Amino acid sequence: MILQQVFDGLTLGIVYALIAVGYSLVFGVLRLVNFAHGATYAFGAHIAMVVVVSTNFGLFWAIIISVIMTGLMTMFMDRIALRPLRAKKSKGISALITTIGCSYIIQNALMIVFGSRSKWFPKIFDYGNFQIGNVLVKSTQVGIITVSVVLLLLLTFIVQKTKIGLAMRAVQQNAKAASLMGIDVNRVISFTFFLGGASAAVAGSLISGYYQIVNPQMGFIAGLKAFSAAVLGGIGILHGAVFGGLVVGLAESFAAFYIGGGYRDAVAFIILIVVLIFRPNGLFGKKVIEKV
Amino acid sequence: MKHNNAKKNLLDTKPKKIAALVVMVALVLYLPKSGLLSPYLVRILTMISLYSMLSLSLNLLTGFTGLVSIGHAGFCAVGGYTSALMWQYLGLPWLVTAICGMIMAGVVGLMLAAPTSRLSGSYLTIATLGFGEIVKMIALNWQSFTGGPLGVNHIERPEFFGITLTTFNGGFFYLSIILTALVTLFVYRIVNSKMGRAFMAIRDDSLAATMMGVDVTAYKMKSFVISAAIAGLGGAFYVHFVRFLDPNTFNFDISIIIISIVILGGTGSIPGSFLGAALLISFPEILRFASEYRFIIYGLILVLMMRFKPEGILGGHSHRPFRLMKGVESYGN
Amino acid sequence: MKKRIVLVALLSLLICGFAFANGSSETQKPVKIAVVGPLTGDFAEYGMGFKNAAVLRAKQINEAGGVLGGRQIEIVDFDDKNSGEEAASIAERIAGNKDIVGVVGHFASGVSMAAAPTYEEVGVPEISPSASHPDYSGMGKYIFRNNSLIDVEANETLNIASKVFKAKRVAVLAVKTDWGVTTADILINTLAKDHPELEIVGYEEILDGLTDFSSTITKLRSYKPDTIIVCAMYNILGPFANQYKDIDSKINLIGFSNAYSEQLIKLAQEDGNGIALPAIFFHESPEAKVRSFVDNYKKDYNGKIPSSLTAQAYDSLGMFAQAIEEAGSADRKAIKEQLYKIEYDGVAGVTYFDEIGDAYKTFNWLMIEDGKFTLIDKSKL
Amino acid sequence: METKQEPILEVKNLSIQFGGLKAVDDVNFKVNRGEIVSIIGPNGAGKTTVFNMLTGVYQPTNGQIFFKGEEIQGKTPQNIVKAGMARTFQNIRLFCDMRVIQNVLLGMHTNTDYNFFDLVFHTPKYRKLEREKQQKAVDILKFLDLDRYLHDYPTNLPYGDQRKVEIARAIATDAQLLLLDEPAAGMNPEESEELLSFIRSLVTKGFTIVLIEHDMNLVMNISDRIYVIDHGRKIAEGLPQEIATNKDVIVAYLGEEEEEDQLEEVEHA
Repeated sequence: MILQQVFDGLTLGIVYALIAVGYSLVFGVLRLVNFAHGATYAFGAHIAMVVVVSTNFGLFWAIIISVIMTGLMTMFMDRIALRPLRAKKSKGISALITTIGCSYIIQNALMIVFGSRSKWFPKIFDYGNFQIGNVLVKSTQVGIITVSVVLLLLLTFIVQKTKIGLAMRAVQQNAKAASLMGIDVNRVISFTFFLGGASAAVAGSLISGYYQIVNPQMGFIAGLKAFSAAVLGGIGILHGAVFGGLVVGLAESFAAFYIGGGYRDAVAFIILIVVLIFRPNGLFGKKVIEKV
Repeated sequence: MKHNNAKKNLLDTKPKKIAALVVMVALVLYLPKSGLLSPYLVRILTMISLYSMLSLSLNLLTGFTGLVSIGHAGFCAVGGYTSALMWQYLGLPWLVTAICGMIMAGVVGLMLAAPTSRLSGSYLTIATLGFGEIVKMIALNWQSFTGGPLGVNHIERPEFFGITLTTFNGGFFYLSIILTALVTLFVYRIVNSKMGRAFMAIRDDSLAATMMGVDVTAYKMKSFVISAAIAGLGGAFYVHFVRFLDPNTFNFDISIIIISIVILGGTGSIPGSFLGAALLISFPEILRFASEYRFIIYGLILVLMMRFKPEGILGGHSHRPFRLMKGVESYGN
Repeated sequence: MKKRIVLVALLSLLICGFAFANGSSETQKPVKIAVVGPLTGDFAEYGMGFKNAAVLRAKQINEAGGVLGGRQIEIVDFDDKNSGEEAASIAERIAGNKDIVGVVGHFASGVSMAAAPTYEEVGVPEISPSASHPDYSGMGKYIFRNNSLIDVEANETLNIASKVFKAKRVAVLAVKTDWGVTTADILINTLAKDHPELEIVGYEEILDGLTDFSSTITKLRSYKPDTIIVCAMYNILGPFANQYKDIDSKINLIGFSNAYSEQLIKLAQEDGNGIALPAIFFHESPEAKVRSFVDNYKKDYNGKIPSSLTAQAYDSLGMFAQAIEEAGSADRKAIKEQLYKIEYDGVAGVTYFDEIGDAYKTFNWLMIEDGKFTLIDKSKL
Repeated sequence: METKQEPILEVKNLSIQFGGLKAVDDVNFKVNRGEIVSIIGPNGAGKTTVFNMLTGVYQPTNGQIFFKGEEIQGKTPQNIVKAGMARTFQNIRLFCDMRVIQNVLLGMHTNTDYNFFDLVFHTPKYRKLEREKQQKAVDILKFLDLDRYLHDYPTNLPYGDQRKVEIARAIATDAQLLLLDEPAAGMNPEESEELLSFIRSLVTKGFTIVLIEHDMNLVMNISDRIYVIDHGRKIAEGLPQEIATNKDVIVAYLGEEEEEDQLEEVEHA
């Protein structure tokens, strides 16, 4: 029975990791917690749902379209709401409150456009289930885990090995110096937002395909849990987000099993508060000394 | 700035100010009784005054001390539940349960502030969000005590000198005005004292504040406790007003409404909170069609205000002279 | 100075806004009945159902000559967004408007109970077609309920389990809302005793709005149930059926009348087949009254099929009309007195109120078969 | 200026290490009451780090700091300010959303002792103390000829005056010892000239000043004694003339070759 919980927890965790990566990407480059990331995840899921239901494109193309649309949406958000603040050198709080505002706009726009009822979403990777030992494994779960791992590797490859990835890491270290070296910082930031939006869209589609249900409010709680994961792993660090996601996923599925259904959300918040108090820089983050 | 000589403006002369105050008070007290307003409008004014109180408490924390909290409804919930459950289990009168609600919320504010006041900016904000959700989770799962999803209903209305307050006899309206007036005076006196200056110093440059001898962590906690206590009082008032309370009464939407009021009205401005509350509580009533879009509009307010006027309508550097104590020689400035 | 101008402009906008919102008072004398429910938000479908049913019934009555010798019935609808606060505010607005003589509404128990004290205090008869919290109608003389009591309906689900599915081991799953938790409690602690042939083997709770049931399903399967009674609406029952039948397709699932809607079929798709639930109203029952109601409803509202709660709202409006006719006056107090004496033969069965305002109903049993609700023929069991 | 010999501040083998780097290594110096002592040295020599240790921002790895005879290293900044040592900052750190008078009033935070109860109910104690402090704040601003900015916000003031407000705030703490961190940074010649006479007027009022400064002109004319720090170690101390001709100081500042030009330039400063 324990193995079943571990496996279910891992499936949940890998998707939280996929969302958490979005937080870490944006935080790494901008030192900003993108509060609208949860709503972006729901936005991506709804785009995929609309494409699948209203056109005869398969689920695969629906996700591709959703990735592009969501990526563009986040870039648009950065361009309209956040870039002017950076230009104006306004206080950090303003950017955070702006993302809170954006998350409310996106979530409520989804509710008005798609109605607030839960809607059906086709099952993803539906090739039946099989038994390993006494652990029941669904093909959907295997599919989700493989896609997530591939995507995470792709993201790490982009950040570590490509030219734009180098630019992102440079901006992460010191935006001013990077701009002096000829890096168009705003272009790098909007590309990072695109990556964040794209990974959220995939995560949204995978989760909806797994549970076969889509709802405008799905982003709020999932976004918060993914943020706990990102902080646990050390916000700004990709592999930290992945590790954090798996831990939060496992903790949640064990809590739901052993303590009770009502406590599954509480576990993620308790992890968040505990990590924030004892290790605000997370497991892999390093201490930052404030220079006088 | 052109402000080197104190401009004498209309309201500054003493007798005029008292006269304006008396007229205002008479108008406010006469209003509900005059039949001019239907119970529905009296209810709106009561809600405006309640939200002014709540946004004043958040303004103290976010506007004056610079600690952005988006879990403020959690403190209202603590105050509300304490008051409702003390009535349910002990049958105590409203005044007693409300004060206990206030104290309980203050204590919870301390419990949240102690570990998190070392955190910086966005970490603290997200921690307060987590706090708001945890309060809701406890209310939902501790079914034997809080009634869980069933919540608490038929909550008794406050009773003073034998009269039970209802919206029809304007009782709740007067109570909310009195509470808001007390809270406003309380916040005004804090802000214009050594403690208020310490809060603002922490907001502007906490390191310089430390170097000037301000115990930053202690003052952050004080700001949290006072702000939470007022929010708890607001929560205690609201549950006896609506006579019903469940885990969803004080959800995340309420926190967003409160912070939108503070941001729109003006961070660090007491009249700003009143203006923000008046605008944001009445606009869904006036523009009925807009009420479905109201949360998009709150979101838009946050984004547009941050973009164009981060200090809010009435916030920012005021042109009025700094009010020195009587008898302080200011050499003609 | 600039700031002062802005301030004055905004405040004047506020004042004129209030005047506008206060609305003008009409002088015609139609009999106004309010319909209140969530027209936006998660349960918009139910609120719209109330409004559509009431408007349809009022239209039919007005075409047949109205009430009290020709006075037309006018429906005034309000959106309470399924929030207690909004409901209490609307209740005050209705109570303050003398022309409104009756209220069909409030959807959820919690919301109805937030508004009930105001209706009772001012004396406005209110019939809720859906509130099922046990101590709802006890809140006052003016508070009625045209919906089955939880314990009556819960007992029906146990009968379905034993008679239709011949169940031996029954597990209960409840959503953590006031209705869900109360229903499960009554099912397990009171009703299970008088069903010796069944054994309640386990109980699980889930948060409203949840989508990941994997750990709950694993726990439920550990009780080895052959039947699960799900105390939740279609937004939980649908996906739960998908995910559970993915693992064990032979499980029997039993829902409640509030899950009876096309949304359930849309969400559960093929896994919905085999789900059974008790319902007071069945849109494909051969009865003439039901047939005409369903056809009229589909004609007026582009083919939407009315759910049992919509039917009860339709009957509630009918009850008000009949009470006004029989009392011979549109006075709130007279209507209230008459409602206690009424015997109303509606689309949702014959209904009469007991002394505290609760209604007694007879139930049909329905089952989803290849994507459609079908009536279970009780005689053959 | 008679200077009583008992030192107000005495630092004994003070050092601090960040990881492997010895930022300040075994520094000793003392300041007598009523003196103006300057600490000079090239950028990154550890001057501001010394200030941070004096004011409790950093805890020294070893060494003692005696202020008015009492050991204060390891104490919190609050206690150090209360004991009577206040500082200004290299880049101005005023409270920009508070008025100038409120900035100065904040300086009096540690010595305004009415409690929460007093300020809520405006007890006589509160009224007396608040009026006293406000009057004192106005007087300090008057003394520094800043009282016309009373209602204004610091960001609207010219640069030089912002510096003086920062000093006003330090004075408001009733400190006897003022630590001024590069007050003349970014000032044009007559502004720094005016600052020079201003600092002298402070000393006549009974303050003791410790100065970190790069403007050699200001340092050589105003200081009673000078300490020179390079790479965290004290390399010279003494009267301004001695320091000007000291070999090590010149090497530290200018490196080896241009030894001669440095000499002439100093003579006719």
